Amino acid sequence: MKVLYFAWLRERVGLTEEEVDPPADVHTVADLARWLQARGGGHAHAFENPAVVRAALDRRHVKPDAPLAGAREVAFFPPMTGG
Amino acid sequence: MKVLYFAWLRERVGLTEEEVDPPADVHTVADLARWLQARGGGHAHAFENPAVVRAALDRRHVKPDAPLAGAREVAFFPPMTGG
Amino acid sequence: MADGPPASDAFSVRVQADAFDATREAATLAHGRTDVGAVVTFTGLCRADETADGPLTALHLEHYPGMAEAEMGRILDEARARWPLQGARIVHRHGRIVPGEGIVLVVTASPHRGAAFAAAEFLMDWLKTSAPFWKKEERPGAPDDGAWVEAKATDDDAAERWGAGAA
Amino acid sequence: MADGPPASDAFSVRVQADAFDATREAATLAHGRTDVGAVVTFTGLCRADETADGPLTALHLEHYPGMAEAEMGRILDEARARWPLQGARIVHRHGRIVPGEGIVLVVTASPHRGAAFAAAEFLMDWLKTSAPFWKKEERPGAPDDGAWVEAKATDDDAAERWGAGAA
Repeated sequence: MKVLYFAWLRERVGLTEEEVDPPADVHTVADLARWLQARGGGHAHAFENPAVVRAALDRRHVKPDAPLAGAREVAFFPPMTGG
Repeated sequence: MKVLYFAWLRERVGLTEEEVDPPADVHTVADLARWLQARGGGHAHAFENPAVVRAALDRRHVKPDAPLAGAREVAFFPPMTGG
Repeated sequence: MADGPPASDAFSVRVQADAFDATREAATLAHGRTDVGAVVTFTGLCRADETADGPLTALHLEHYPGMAEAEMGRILDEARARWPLQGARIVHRHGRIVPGEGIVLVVTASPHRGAAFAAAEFLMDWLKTSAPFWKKEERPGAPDDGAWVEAKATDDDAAERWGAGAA
Repeated sequence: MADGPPASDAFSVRVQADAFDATREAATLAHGRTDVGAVVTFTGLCRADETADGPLTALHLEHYPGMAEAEMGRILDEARARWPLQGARIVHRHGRIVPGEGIVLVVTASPHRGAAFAAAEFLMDWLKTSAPFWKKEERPGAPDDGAWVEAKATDDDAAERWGAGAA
């Protein structure tokens, strides 16, 4: 599964993207965020406040309880500030 | 006092403007419209339905009960359709 | 404000027979400025609608010279009193206008998008109901070759929602 | 519709690093058509605001390639489902943008002014809250030379007023 990071999540993690292979008990987007946070370091810093992290599965906005179910690309980013 | 007509009021009256000298009992815009209507002919046709006639005194919109009180220019026209 | 045009040029109204260049009018309003956050332009165009009397070939716009400019200026002043505008322009044509051509142009500039949108809508709604312009259709298939356009109740409603006392 | 552009060209979204020409984008949407009654354009510009940390020298816009275009397309589809649009265009820039330059452009064309205004506001409100773009300030006097712009609650409110389920 490919994970992408944008804006200050990207800066804190120190990566624009990475391939991950989470264990079987990581079912939802929130599970994945917690699993990434548990890695410590930049990941812990990036996910320290889950309330301000948004996510997309295969380029569509999803809620934290969305099941990962076969998604190929997961993205994490702060609230958008375009326009 | 100068009276101006626009749109179909102009066409019905057959004039773009005219000088009038109404009698002393013509106090308001509505009085003036009635007095003009009483002339008959094109004027009677133009003012046959006072509800659809709008007026301006010295280039400001006014209600029918507005006093003529020293106005130099009175204009009559249908509801506006600009924009 | 630094290198923007003087305030007196930032706000203007104009009545003209010639076609306008919507794009250039909008560009000049924010040109060289770095304090404008939002520019909204509205262009109202003549449509080639078709009725049982056949196609519309043109609109003829009659106006009340002097009052038209004065009323447009009053509407502009009212908008400036309601929203933080950095510039605003109204251009309204008179005379013969064929389908596809612009009839009216409104441009607003503000630090904030909400104000720019609201002011542009306000200006258009009030222009429709209080600016002394009248449209006559040129429709060769119709009796008398075309009729005066009637005012719409919906336009009055649109203007009323901004509250009494405007313009 | 007669001589207008094909429907597929009338609606489009674009993400680009280059500056856009708001005026030309708007002109092309109604060019040669005689069925359009109203064109609204909105341009969002980079402002040279000044804080205690000194002046803003630029904004850096990061975006999610692929998703940005897809999301803008979904927003456009939602607007088309809600209003009778004849054309609509969204152009959003990424990269470094200096004060006075445009960041985003929205153009809508409709037979009716109310629809053109409403759709343009809707597009902007939803772009602000759902299009995957992030702004970072370039402010040489600030810690780390500038911070990420934080999302505003007012933007969420503006998007929410259009009702749930959009985009």
